[in-house]
Amino acid sequence: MDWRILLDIALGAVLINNFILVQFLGICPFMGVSKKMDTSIGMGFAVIFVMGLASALCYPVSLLLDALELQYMRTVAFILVIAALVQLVEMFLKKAVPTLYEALGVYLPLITTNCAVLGVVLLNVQNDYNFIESVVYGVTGGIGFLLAIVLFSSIRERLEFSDPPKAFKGFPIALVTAGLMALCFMGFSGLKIPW
Amino acid sequence: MMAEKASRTPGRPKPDIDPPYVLRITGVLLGVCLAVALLLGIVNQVTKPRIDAIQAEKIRAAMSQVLPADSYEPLDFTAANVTAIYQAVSDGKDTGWVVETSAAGSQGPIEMMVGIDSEGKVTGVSIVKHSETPNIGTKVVGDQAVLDRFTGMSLEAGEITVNGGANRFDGVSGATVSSRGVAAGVNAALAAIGVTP
Amino acid sequence: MNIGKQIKEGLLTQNPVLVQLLGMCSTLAITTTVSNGIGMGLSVTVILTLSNIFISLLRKIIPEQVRIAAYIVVIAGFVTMVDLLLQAFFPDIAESLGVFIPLIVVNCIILARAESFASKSKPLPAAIDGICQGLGYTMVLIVMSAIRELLGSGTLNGAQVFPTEYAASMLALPVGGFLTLGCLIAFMQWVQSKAKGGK
Amino acid sequence: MNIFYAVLILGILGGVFGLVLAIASKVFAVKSDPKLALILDCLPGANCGGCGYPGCAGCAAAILAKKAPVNACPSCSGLQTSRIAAVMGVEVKAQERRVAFVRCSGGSRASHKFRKYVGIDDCVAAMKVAGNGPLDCAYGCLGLGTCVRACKFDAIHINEYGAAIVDQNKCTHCMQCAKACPRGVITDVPYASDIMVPCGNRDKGPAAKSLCTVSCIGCRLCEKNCPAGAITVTDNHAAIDYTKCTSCGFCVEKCPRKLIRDIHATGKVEPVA
Repeated sequence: MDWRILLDIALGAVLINNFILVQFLGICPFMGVSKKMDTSIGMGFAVIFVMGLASALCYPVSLLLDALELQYMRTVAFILVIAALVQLVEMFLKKAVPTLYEALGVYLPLITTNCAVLGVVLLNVQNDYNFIESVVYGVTGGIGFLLAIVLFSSIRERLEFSDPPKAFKGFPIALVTAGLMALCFMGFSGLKIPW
Repeated sequence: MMAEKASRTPGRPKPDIDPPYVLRITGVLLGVCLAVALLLGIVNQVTKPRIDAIQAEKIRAAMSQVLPADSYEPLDFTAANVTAIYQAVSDGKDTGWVVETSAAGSQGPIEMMVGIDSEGKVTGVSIVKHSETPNIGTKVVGDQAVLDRFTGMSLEAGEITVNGGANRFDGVSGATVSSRGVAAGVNAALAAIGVTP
Repeated sequence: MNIGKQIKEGLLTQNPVLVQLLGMCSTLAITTTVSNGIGMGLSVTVILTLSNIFISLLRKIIPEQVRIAAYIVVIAGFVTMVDLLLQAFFPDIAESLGVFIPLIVVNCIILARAESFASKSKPLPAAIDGICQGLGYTMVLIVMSAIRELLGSGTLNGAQVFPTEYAASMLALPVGGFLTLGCLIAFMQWVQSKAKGGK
Repeated sequence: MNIFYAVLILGILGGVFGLVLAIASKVFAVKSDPKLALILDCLPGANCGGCGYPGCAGCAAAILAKKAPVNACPSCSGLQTSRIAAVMGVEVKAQERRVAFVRCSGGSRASHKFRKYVGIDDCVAAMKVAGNGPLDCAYGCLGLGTCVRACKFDAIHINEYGAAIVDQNKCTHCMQCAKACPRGVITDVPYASDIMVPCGNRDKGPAAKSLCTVSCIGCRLCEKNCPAGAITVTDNHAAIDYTKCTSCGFCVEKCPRKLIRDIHATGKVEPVA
């Protein structure tokens, strides 16, 4: 496998087409969980795990579906795989890391509907990546998610003590900050890969 | 039977997997999936012919728009990111080809029809499917005037390049990625035919 | 189960986008033109109501361990069905809405409402809740797409209001979506604080 | 044919994942003693940390494992504690209810080093400014609301004069506000006792007078006039021994600064006028 292509995909997923700040997928948990840094990190790793495994598992499924011309079944089958994965992660966290499980709360099941996870799987099919490329895209997509959510939650923790106009306290100021971060990430779109 | 298979290494206490519990859960999920799959299958069965008809109609309209002809016979071919090539025939003579290609736009692939006359010149470009951002990408893919500027271009002076180079096509400012996407599609079509005036 | 409370909740106090901050992915991505906003809002309302009813019917059968998987399969099934039916019988609507329908599967509102409300209540209140939340969502989409289309590209529902050269095309980008949504929620909070302060 | 394949594939996927989830739910089942859930129900569930354990779940586990006494949760009402005792089959010692109390009521009446403190509105941050805080008085309440944010029961607020005040009915004595306050202005007092000294100043008379118009100057009048001998003035500050205090109110009349007061006189804890 030509590692340059893999690096190209990886760089694309983390910086150039970051799932949250450039492609705007998976914003609900991004806004919901990023109040505290540790839940954000926990959420970030859970998403990396789910995205990586989902890309790996959905690849054979998409091959099977294409072979039988069941393209219309694609969304349902992929979302089933993702949901089962998230349910597994939920059970595992409940047993192994109960504090993180409590902290993530309702946002853990929301990873299933996280547009980024289904997005990465559908993009894998759209760009018809092979198995390794789609797994790399999934994992680096998750790393991009982690990068964005950690950066954002560090800013948000400081926002608690700043005094924006009274109406802007809470979510509005966070949304405006996210907008400005998205603006900065647009700068990466000009990034040229030297080879 | 199910319970034994899932027993763990002797060291760990064997979790009490009583088969009825496992069966109930598996059964429910299985049932839901089967029901949904059946429903989808039926709906698809009902809608498939209509969708194919509409899709074919759309392709026909796009083809006749780029290269009017009586009939189009699909040809077999080997070419990069080209989905289909049709031989355009009007009153018995081959008057050129219609090539269906797709190229990467800014938000996703752009599928287009490129009409090429027998000398290898572009007779027209029309977009079948795109997901470009409205008001930015659509300034290229949605605006027929911009697409008509491709008419008459060919590979005679080398590959079509956007905003520069010998075979110049000046794209829409602010939507360079989309312009490059369409240009790449046209290049692929011309290369697939391989005829240069 | 009084309907008045649910309607008020759906539109104002528990508005899915402004208060619960759900369904943001589609809100930011597609509210660039009013027609998109209305189309997306209505299709979400239809699918949300259907899936709420179906899930509240199934709530007793589906055990705790597979609840997410089962719910999301039901939602995805509905979405694909609506997509296929639209493409077959209403091609022009499908033309403008084509790319958004698959997005609805990952719209957080539907699973969030299913998980928090529909799975705990009888079909009728679940249906009403679906309609109210859907209308609340559509209202926000229309307001946001009106603002973004007017300021972003100078047109309103296609009609040219002022020449596009003067428009801030950045608003058409999702970056503008963040800012518009932020200001919208700020305005809502200001109104609520004024109402509380005023009373 | 097409439908058959569709049903087949999704069926297989559904079945396989159903199986995996079922087995996983058993393997990952969190072994929990039913009593734990019972105890957890009795706890307020605010995870305030007053009991010293990580949240209510931690406290319940500690009570279950007999590491913590049945009344480990300070925020539990008598009824809740007795219910936990019933679950654990232990007799509970009667315990007198205590609540938090702010030993300062100055706020705007206290003299400030500079006209208005503009910075991060948090007492801990303000303490880092100009020699522990914008107030001249070293014992006074800064009124920037760290305690309000720390309290999970919405029982403490900043009153109109800019000093913190406790709503005794809501207060569950978890004392998170006292832990959060960088100046240690908040102590705990019995819920039942009425007479309080809402000031914590230890400076000598004239200094205390210049620092704040409602401060205790240590004039000992209350100490001399208390029939029960409940008040002792130690380093210029009147301290009440609540076990001896009979709430007779002599000290309230005698106090020249109108500081000692019966906080339950108007039914609710009122700020010093």
